[in-house]
Amino acid sequence: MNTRYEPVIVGFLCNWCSYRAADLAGMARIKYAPNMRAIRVMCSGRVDPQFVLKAFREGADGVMIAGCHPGACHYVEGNIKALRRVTLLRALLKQWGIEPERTRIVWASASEGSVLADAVNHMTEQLCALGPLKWKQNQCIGQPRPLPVEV
Amino acid sequence: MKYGYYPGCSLEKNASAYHESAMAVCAPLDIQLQEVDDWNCCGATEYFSIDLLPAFALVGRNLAQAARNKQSNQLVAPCSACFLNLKKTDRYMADSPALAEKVNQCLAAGDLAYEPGSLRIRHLLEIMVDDIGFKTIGEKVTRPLFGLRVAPYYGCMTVRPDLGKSFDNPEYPQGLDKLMKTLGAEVIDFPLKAHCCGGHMTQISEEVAMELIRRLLKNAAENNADIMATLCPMCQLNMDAYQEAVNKRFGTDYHIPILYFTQLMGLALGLPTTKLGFGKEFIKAEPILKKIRKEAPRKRRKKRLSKQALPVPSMAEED
Amino acid sequence: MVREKVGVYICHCGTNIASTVDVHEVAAWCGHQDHVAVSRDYKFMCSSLGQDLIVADVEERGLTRIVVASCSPHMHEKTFRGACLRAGMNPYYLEMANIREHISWATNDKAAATQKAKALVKAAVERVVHHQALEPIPVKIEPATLVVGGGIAGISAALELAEAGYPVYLVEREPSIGGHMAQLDKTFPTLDCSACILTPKMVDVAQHTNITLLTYSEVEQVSGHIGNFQVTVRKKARHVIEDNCTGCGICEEKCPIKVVDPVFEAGLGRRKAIYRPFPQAVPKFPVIDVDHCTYFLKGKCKLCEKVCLANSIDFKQKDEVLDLKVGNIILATGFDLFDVGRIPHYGYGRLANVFTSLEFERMVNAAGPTQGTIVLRDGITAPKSVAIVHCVGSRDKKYNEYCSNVCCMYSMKFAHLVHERIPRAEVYNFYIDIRASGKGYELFYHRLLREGTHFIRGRVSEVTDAARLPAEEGKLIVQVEDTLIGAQRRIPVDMVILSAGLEARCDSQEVAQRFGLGCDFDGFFVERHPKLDPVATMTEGIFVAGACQGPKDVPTSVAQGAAAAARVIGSICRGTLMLEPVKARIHSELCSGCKICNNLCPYQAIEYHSETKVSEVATALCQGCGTCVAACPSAAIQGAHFTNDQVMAEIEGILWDKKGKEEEAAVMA
Amino acid sequence: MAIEKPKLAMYWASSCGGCEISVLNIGERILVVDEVFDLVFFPCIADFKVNDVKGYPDAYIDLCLFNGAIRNSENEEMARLLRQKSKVLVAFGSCAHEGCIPALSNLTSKQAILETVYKDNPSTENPDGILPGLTEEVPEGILELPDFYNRVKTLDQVVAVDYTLPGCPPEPHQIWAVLQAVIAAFTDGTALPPPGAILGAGNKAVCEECPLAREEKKISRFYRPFEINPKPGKCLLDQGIVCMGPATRNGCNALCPVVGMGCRGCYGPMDGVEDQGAKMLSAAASVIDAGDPSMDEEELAQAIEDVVATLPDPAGTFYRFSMGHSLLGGVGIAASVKGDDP
Repeated sequence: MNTRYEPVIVGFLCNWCSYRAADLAGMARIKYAPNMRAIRVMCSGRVDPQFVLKAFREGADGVMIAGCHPGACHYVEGNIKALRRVTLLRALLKQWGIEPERTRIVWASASEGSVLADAVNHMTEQLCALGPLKWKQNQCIGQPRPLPVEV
Repeated sequence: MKYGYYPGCSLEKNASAYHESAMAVCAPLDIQLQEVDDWNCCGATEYFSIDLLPAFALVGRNLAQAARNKQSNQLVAPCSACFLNLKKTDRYMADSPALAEKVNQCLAAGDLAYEPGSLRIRHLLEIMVDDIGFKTIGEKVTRPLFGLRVAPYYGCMTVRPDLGKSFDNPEYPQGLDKLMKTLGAEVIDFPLKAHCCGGHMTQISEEVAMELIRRLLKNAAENNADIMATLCPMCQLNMDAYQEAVNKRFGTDYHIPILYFTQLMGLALGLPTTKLGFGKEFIKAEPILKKIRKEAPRKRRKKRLSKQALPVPSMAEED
Repeated sequence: MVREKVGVYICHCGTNIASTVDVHEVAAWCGHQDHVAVSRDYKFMCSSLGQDLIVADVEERGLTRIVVASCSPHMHEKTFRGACLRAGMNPYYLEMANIREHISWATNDKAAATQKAKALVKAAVERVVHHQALEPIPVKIEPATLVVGGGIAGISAALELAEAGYPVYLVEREPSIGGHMAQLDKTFPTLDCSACILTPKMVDVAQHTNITLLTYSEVEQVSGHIGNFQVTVRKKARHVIEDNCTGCGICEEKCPIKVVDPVFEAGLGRRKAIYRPFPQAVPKFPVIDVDHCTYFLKGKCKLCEKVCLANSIDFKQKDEVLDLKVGNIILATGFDLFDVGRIPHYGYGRLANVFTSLEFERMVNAAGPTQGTIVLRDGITAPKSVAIVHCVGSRDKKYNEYCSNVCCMYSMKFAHLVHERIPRAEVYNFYIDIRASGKGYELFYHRLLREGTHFIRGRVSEVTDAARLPAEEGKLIVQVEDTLIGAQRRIPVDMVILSAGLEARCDSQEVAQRFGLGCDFDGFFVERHPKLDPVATMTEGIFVAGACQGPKDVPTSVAQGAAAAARVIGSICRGTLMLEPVKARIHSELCSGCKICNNLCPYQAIEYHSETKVSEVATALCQGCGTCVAACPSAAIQGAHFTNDQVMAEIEGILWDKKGKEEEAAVMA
Repeated sequence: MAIEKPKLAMYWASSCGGCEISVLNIGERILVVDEVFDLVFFPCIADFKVNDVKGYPDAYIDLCLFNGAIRNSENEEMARLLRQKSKVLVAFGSCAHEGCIPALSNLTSKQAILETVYKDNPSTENPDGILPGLTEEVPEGILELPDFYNRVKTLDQVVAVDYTLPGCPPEPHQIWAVLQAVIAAFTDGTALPPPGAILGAGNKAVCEECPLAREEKKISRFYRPFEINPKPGKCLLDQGIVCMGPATRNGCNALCPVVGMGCRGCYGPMDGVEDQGAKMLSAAASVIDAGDPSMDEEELAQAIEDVVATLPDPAGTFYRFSMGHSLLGGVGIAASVKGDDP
């Protein structure tokens, strides 16, 4: 078993561009870090900030939201809406001590398998450098002692 | 505006006119050039062909010294070769961490270090064109160069190679053309504006060098240029000092003064010629400067095309 | 909640998956997971035997949900939904885990691949138990079709549809249809006269009872969806009453204003202020160019009105806005020529005798400004030597990296025409590679070689008038590295033709947005699949044809136009279409009418009812993107098949191994 | 023979005391309460001791209103004790319901809080850097101090809660409605609401009750309350003031928005919303009117950043009340104590 810290990225990939980009990366046999686990959504604009928080809560080290390039969204501007939400969400996560690098937005069209693969590699490296989520450690220090209930 | 300033060897000697005029022009334009402390040779064009690592280290040392200036992260070089070497070294170090490490190992011997990308390397012309701008310069012109036909000559090393973001079109630059127009001069469309001046070929193969210089002079003369404006000490030296030799060799009779663009700027800004290094050139500029008129020349009306002539494409003016 | 019985099927895909992912291990592990009643691995799940496995398990073991871990759902979701249907199960009770494209093909690390496969399968299992039974939504197809762009691709598409008996609206921005092909003289490699083959088709369009031709018109707005698009078209004022005009041309003849025509004549010729771009224009009605017409500029003249016997000039005419209802849309908006001024060292605009390829097309056209004589800019002198520079703006990282596909061929056509019209002229073609891959194209190249064209292989570095040698005086000198002899060459010529590449229309991004399409990096419209679905787009009911999808020649554009028409005819014939039921729905008992969502919908599908103070999604308009679902602060909007429950469960599943680890770490700390 | 009156208790854990005031705020109806109930524990207004409570038999208290969050071991001990002694335990007010203001400290750690309070603080003199411990020696012997937890928990993360009465504080008319329901149950045997119910509130958003006129939203910048004079009669969110109304359960009659102050969100999220803050964040970000696809990527990102920068404290804005139940602010604890309920 390798002991290297292997971050896990939850990827929310839009059905039309980036999920297909990931498909294409596979079809082209581009080898990239196996650290991203993809969840398909119809549009990056479907990504509810609750999903991102949920992923962090469930132990993700990073969240990647990937959509079509601005101007190329299948749903016109869903990707811009995603960008608006992620921008505000990053400001919030910072207050929890969750570094902005852990929430990435990536534009990859259906023909850009290598762009998506590069983004996954890059983010994996970044997360390796950042190490495990500090917010998580916050949770663990000073767990309450079990209390005896007097009757 | 404050900039680090790397004059380079030429500006201390043969190109002192460039240095003097640059200093003179910068004052009214509120440009403060702060000379890099204890700078050394940039390696010119040769050293890189002989031994790469020492050449990079040589330039790296200048970058390290310049980076110590905490007032500006911009470094201005007036000489094209210096500009290119500084820019190239910075860029190559940024692109290759291995090279950056090696250069920094060398620099460590002198207790220096340079983080690639920490300086923005700029040419003096770029500062005038992009930072100061034609509008500001135009407003400061008190003695327009009306009637003077200028061939704008960039040479090769300022605009090429295009290391990512060149400040002008690398093949057919326009900045100097527009600057000269701002000064009131009549600017010829100089087709050889970015061609080679021969560089150090004068020392290696006179035949090659003379031919290169001749082409430039010939074309400038054919376009009825009164003077040629340069932005590089090497170009100026070759065209100026070898003009007589060219005449002798090819039986021609060119008399085209080669001036630094800063000299012409100074002239138009109304600065005294004594402060602009005039008189140091071999082909004297003085007789030609008498051509400068007080009045703007009347705009020549476009020649009416003959009936059969096809429409000439009108190019959208930039800006 | 009723306990679901999930069947999990891990596909080997031969060795495609099994060589990287330990499929037995995943299947065995999965058998012990919550909800899982059956867990198997099988060589080829997509085979009929694989599918039968699912059907049998559903019937014998009473499975209620299916997870197939194999390739991308884009590949086989339909297949496995079919299997579910055959087993009597709602097809939306299926979820796929993509362990091929996203895992086995993307890594060599077997341990990591197996771990990731478990995560994706676990995610699918957790998700699928939340799935709801859904039914596809039938949509009626409106038989009319909108074709945008009246070039050869659009014309072909429109005629195919009209011939099949369906109504077509053909919208063209310029005053006449014909497109770029109408500007050409000859077409390669057969050298048939472009006008001779094109104009009959244009006339067919004009005369066809099924085609409504809207020239000098632009599409302003598109809403709706396949089967039922609403399109707003602005028909610009021609200032000529079409019902009266006979197309006699007297107005054009008498108009005193002559201006350079930058569009049809490519700047090489002139036209009047009231004009038809060319004599065979379809429709035959002229338009008044209000930017140059004396009446519109100064308020007087009206000469055209005076000479018009048919009383068809109307200076007060206004733009007309038309609302069309169509079931499908074909975009055939064509290309723009690369702006050669972007390469200043090629001298266009500075050196008079440097021409663009389109200028030259007009010059050699018998109906063009020079009646087909090849002359220099002075209009008199015939060039004795001509340089033709290939790949201008193409195959160049600084401009466009792609090959423009047609330039080699038209450049050779030019060379041939110069030979033909000026027999002793020297013609130089400067090329990088000769790309003559079409039918009969290579033969044409050989013909040119025989005709004595000089082919010089090398990219031209500069076109200049700065002569070095006496022989160069007064000439244009083409500087090039001849890569076949390995030397720099300077070729003095009289005329230079820059074979400019093809670019996406300058407004292609805007148009793409209006129609809800994607553009690639170069601005060309993106097709659904580059090989297997080249004329469909990601938006159902919208197709592309011709050069708007990428540079292409006439035969390919014609073929694409017909292909797009065939696709449309197919959908019209079906009459109705089943749409994915991935739609948003607002639960009115939860909606408080906060109006967060209304503006977000790209299709204006969310309507606010002021009486009930709640918003409602018009299911027919909803495309299922889910942005309103993500935004709704009350969780009142539900996105079918992508509900919060489903995605949240998927997140929990996908991180099944992570959470455990964190807790372990916490305990140890 | 006098019928034995039902027993009422009210306790404050980590809270401000506002909830007690709000109970008294029901006016003279408090006399009815006194008439109907026997008060058995109510530190704010009556002198009972914890030992008294410990002495009660299990399920002795008929109705216990518990307000305040669980900040330390004493809070938790009292929660468990009162759970054991009560038939009906009500999480009363936002702190008990969702952690409220105290739970905002879940953004940081115990260590950081203690450092700030006892050391890095201009008004504190603590040269030896003494931090509170669990025991303290005094001349009389050793004192035990409650353990200050790393994180603030809600009541339902510690013990099973029968009902929740949201609000900071709950509105008098709702308190009275709940008391009436309980009184009715005791007096005429009317059935109580199903356990787990949220009492005294609706299940739509505050907007449902808000009279301000709403348009379709487009926000080009956010305003903090002091930065703008809101136009009367118009939806505050439309004007760029963050109003939590759309993401907050109704029942208060839009108390704050009608007087020009954006809803703070004290009634918590509606059913089906897992994380109130994230949902409101999503809604607010969705209607940001900046950036369009024609911009280049940097320009686009910057245009959006600029608008986001006008909202300096997203956590404090969106999670003012609901941090204790939020996905990140409430994590870990719920999982570790589930199943601990008596």
